[in-house]
Amino acid sequence: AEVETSKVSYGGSSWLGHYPVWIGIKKGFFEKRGLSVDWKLFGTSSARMGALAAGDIDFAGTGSISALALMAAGSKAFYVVAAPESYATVEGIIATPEIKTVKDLKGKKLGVTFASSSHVLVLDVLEQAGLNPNKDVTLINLPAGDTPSAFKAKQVDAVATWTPAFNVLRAQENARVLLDDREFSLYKQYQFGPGPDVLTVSRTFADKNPKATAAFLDAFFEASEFITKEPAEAASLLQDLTQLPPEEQANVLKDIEWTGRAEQQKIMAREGDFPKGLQALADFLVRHKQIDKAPKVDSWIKTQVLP
Amino acid sequence: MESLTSAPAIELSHVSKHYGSMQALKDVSLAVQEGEFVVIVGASGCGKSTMLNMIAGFDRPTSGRIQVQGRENTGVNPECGMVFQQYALFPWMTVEDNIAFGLKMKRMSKAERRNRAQEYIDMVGLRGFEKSYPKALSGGMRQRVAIARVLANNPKVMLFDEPFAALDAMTRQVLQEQLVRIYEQQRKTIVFITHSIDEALLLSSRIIVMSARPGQVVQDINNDLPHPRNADVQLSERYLELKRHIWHAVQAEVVRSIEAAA
Amino acid sequence: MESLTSAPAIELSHVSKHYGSMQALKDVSLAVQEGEFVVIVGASGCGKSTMLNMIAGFDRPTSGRIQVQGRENTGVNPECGMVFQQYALFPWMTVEDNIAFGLKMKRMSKAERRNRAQEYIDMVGLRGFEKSYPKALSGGMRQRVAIARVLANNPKVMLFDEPFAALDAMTRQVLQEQLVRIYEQQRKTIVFITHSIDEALLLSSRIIVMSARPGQVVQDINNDLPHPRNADVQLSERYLELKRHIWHAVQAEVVRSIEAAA
Amino acid sequence: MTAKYAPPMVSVERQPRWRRLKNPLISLVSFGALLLIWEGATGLGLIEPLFLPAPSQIAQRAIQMAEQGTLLGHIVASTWRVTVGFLIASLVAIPLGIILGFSQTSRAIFDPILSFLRPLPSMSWIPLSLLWFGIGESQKYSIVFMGAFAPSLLYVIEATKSVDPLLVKAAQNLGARPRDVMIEVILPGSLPQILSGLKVMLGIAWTCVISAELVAAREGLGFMIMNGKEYFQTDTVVLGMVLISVTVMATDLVFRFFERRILPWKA
Amino acid sequence: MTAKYAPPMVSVERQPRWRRLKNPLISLVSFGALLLIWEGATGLGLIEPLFLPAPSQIAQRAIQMAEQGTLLGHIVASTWRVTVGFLIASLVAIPLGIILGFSQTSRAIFDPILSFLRPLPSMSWIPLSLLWFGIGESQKYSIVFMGAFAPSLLYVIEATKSVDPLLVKAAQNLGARPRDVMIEVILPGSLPQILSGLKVMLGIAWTCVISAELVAAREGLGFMIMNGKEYFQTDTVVLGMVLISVTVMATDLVFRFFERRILPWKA
Ligand SMILES: Nc1ncnc2c1ncn2[C@@H]1O[C@H](COP(=O)(O)OP(=O)(O)OP(=O)(O)O)[C@@H](O)[C@H]1O
Ligand SMILES: Nc1ncnc2c1ncn2[C@@H]1O[C@H](COP(=O)(O)OP(=O)(O)OP(=O)(O)O)[C@@H](O)[C@H]1O
Ligand SMILES: [Mg+2]
Ligand SMILES: [Mg+2]
Repeated sequence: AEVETSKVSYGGSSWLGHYPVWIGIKKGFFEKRGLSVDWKLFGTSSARMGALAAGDIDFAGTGSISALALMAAGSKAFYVVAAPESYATVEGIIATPEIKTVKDLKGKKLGVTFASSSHVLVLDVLEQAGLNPNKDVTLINLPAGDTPSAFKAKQVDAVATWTPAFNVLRAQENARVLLDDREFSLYKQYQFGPGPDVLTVSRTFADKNPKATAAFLDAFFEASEFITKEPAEAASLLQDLTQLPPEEQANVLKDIEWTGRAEQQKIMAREGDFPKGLQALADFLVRHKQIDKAPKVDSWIKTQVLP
Repeated sequence: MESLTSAPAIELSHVSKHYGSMQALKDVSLAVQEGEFVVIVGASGCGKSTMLNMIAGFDRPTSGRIQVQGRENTGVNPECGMVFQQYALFPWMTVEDNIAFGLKMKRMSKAERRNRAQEYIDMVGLRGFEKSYPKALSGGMRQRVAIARVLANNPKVMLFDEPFAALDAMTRQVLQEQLVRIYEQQRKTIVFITHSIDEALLLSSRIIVMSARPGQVVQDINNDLPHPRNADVQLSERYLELKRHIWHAVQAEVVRSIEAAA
Repeated sequence: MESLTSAPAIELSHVSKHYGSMQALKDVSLAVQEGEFVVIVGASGCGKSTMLNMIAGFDRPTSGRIQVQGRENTGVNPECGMVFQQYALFPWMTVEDNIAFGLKMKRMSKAERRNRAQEYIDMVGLRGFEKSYPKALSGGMRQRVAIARVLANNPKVMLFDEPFAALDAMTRQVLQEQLVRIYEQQRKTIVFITHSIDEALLLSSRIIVMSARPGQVVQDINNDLPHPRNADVQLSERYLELKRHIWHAVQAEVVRSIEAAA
Repeated sequence: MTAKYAPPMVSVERQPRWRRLKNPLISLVSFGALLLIWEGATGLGLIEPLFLPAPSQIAQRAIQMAEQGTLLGHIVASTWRVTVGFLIASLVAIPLGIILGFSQTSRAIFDPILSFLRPLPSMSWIPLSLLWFGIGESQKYSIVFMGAFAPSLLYVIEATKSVDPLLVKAAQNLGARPRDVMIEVILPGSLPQILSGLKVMLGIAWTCVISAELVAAREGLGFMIMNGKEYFQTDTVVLGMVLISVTVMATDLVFRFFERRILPWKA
Repeated sequence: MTAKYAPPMVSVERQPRWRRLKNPLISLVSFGALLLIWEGATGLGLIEPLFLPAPSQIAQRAIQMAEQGTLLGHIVASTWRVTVGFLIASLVAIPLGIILGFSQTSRAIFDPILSFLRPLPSMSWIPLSLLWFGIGESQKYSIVFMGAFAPSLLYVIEATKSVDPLLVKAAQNLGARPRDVMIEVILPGSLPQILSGLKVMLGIAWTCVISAELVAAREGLGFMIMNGKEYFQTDTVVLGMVLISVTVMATDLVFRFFERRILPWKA
């Protein structure tokens, strides 16, 4: 079917959640469906979501925490349309060897990007261990990119971060992985990480251009399937985006599970795991005073556009 | 108010001025009629400049009332052109632009302004310095620019604060003559401060002697010397008598002020 | 150099000064002996201040050489105390602090400074204004502070640029007498600019008349009037003769400059 | 006699005592009007709260944070960082600026390094400061210092140039040595301008502290704003801005108090 | 006669023509020395290149980026943003500041809003500017504008206070109306100080552009620095800093050229 508009813009970064769109552009999957995608780079999820709310971009991949925060702020400007992938072993806490359990973090300094999934992970595991994040541990706000240098310079005793910083640090001497996303309380319950990625679309765009929206998603899944099938070619195409050496890029790809088009309908459905997990995450954020009130997540989820 | 043509051009009624606890002027009452040339003399620091400033509307009396042409000042009164003791030239304007400033304010055309300014530049002997900035002028040259600026602006009332102090005797004489000519031709009202009693006698129709601080009017002398006040007049008995009289009046006040200080 | 006690206190040899294309001084040669009181007169803008500035070392001649006490100036020379035409008081200092500034530079103790300053405050009749800032002084009062500041500093050579221009006749006379007393008691070397020929005759031991721009020395007159120069002297034939002579010399130059401009 | 041309009187803008209250009153009214319009526009839904929350919402947020006890901590943390960095910067910049303003030779020596440092925004120092000072408080001080120092210095140098050269001559003529000229003439003569410059610099110091708090901070008003932004809590963002304003205004009052005591001859 | 007390002569620091080259020469030497020490210290391994790369390494990076053609793009992008934002800010701040400096009433009206806006660092505007202007170029201009406007305004107001009140009186006395006083006296009288203030403001504008380029920019020197930081390319970071410096210096030269033409009476 003819799409309504041929130009769409997408907010992304070098994080793995954005790989499919990048690959889709490189491989011409979007073009094939009459779409030309303008890739806009944003360092953080909140910047991307801010741009989406302000109407500057049409699609954005984002960590779910930013999406929840924007919902909590009362913005109806977007739909959540897909949950592209899951990963559990490329994000976690890395600490010096003396720190063997979460309890050992007491009295230590831990660097983490505030308002990120790692931040949520830290709050959760500290709670599980009975530690108070405001008193027992000194949390320091560090951009993910700064975590390796801060850790290496011994400015912090532990960091919570994600790939590629996580992979870089894991390979270091004097560093050990204390835990990863599998320790997150909701993961045990819903197989749900502390901040899974979601694909969002501007409400006005989707309402005006249902065909283009569907075409975008179609191409998106074709790309994620391609990554699963041709990891080697995908890794080399991703080189420009991530600047990781090929073998490390391949390693990262191994740790990701792409959610296919079929599964998508299932998990995103009204009573599916994903909305439930997302709602639980929202409640968790309220409990930890990160957002004021939990939004009703359902009213932002739109599955009708899924191919 | 405009109909009150018989009102004095300048009228001070019971004017006092305090700066903090210091009293500069005390209960000064004075009426200057239109067409008078009043010269004020008095000891240094007795309040002459203060009085002129208040007439021009730069400052308000602490008590009492000042009227110019029947109206009380509500602010700076542009009908009283003032030659400041410190020149007050605009450093960013050339001599020509300084002199033409008042004309520009009257929205006179550029060409006309230029002509008028040139006339006054020639009058004060500054031809060749039209494009100079004040910084490049000598003290006396700056004073001449300040004088030309007010003359060119041609206000009804002119206030001069020691305008010729920095000039050599000859230049001074030339400018005195110009001023008298303007005064006689255009019947201006002029209030003029000087320390030279000769200058006072040569120029004035009336001489006010002020007391030492706080300033008060101690003498109000009608200068009835005949015009033109040439060498003959300056050697006349009446001239010398007036000079002696004023000299003694000022001297008494200065002595009083020095004694008060000691 | 120190041994050359016979060298003049101030010596200008073939000094010229240009400002851009304008020539302010032309080939001025002049030697002032120690203990002389030289008064310079000349038309407004003829280069008197320029000359004084160069003697004090504020500026360099374009060509020629200036020596003070046998040494060529390499910068501002603190042995030549200067009373500026524009006063140059420090606005952030009280009258007292302004006057004591030079003493402070000599690292004199605070108490001593205060005493010395008070002496000169009294001399110029400013008792009661010790704690005033320059802004709160009248023009004449500022000039007196500037004079007291240099007198208190007691330099060997004193340069005065129209120091009494803003003073009333009486205050002027008092200060003239003080200056003569200081000069006679301490045998200072003084260079003094004035526009008053009477002042020149009363104070000087020698009078220099300068030509109109570019400034040159046109008359160098030894003032042999007897001391003290009281009323008798001022009525003497010699006095009137000198006065007439100088008057004509200056007048001729002013006329020349006015004609040059026209 | 007819009045031909009567130019308007120009008010000198000096107020008698009873009128002194007029201007504060005007300010109060204009402030009230501003708040009312703002509250009205947001209350009527003309502006979405995500884009600009109502003043009342901001006040609520303030109360909430004050009750949690975090508000004061943010204010104190930033103010302290600004104070330390700014004080050090001024204490170095003022004497150095006066020397450089007075001596051409010293200016020539320092010119290359200063011209290089001066234009560098505090933000651009973040990477290097992290490498050099780590993530502690000293890194924050260093950012404030680096951001405020070079402009302050430039400022002081410019201020020294505004001193009337005639006064320098007068001082030298009275026997002042270069050091005396600097202390007795250049410093007091340029002080009014230096002080008004320092007020601007204080603003720059706040810019720096906000940048510094971007990384490795867990409190401070900059952290509060940026964290509020992450969670789309526009009310927290605006509250942080209001608090910066209020804090700087308070500092300004202190400043003005000193200004009046330092410059009696200006009053 | 014996010389008792011979106070030192104080140099007036005026140079004859042949000495005019002395100061630039000193600067050149001190610059060279600086570079040599830096290169030496890093070359000998006294400083790790991660903390501070050698000048030669930075130069190499510059050549590499120039060959890739990205260097000029970064410079042009940032310079353009600074120029637009700064120009708008000055064009509004100068006339407004002169009006506010002259009229107490207008100052009273604007005081509440200005006191609030003035202390706000450009950084703190980022969240709101993103919401209001999105991620386009106008957001960057707005950050520069918001960051430079309020301090410029304050600055201009302060500058107007430095105009000798006697000159205002003289102008009024010659028939100048309030508007004339502002245009003919306050503006030219405060212009030297306004210009030296604008130089400082230009620095602030650069701070702002670096902040603005932190988010949603794909080129510009701020982006280059922050991107270099992400990849631990300290040489790129320092190169970015050098380029900011050089660009600002170049702008300064343009500034000085105009300054001399605008203020002939100062020369
Ligand atoms: N702004 C001011 N603040 C405080 N005192 C002032 C101020 N202006 C003038 N005075 C005082 O008022 C008195 C009179 O000053 P004014 O300038 O009127 O004297 P003057 O008669 O013009 O003297 P001169 O002949 O020396 O110019 C002086 O004692 C002076 O100290
Ligand atoms: N800084 C300067 N730049 C350019 N020209 C100057 C400068 N200073 C003085 N002049 C010029 O030099 C000439 C002499 O000036 P000077 O001040 O020495 O005169 P003067 O004899 O002291 O006059 P007055 O009696 O009026 O004070 C004047 O024509 C003046 O225009
Ligand atoms: Mg006076
Ligand atoms: Mg002179």
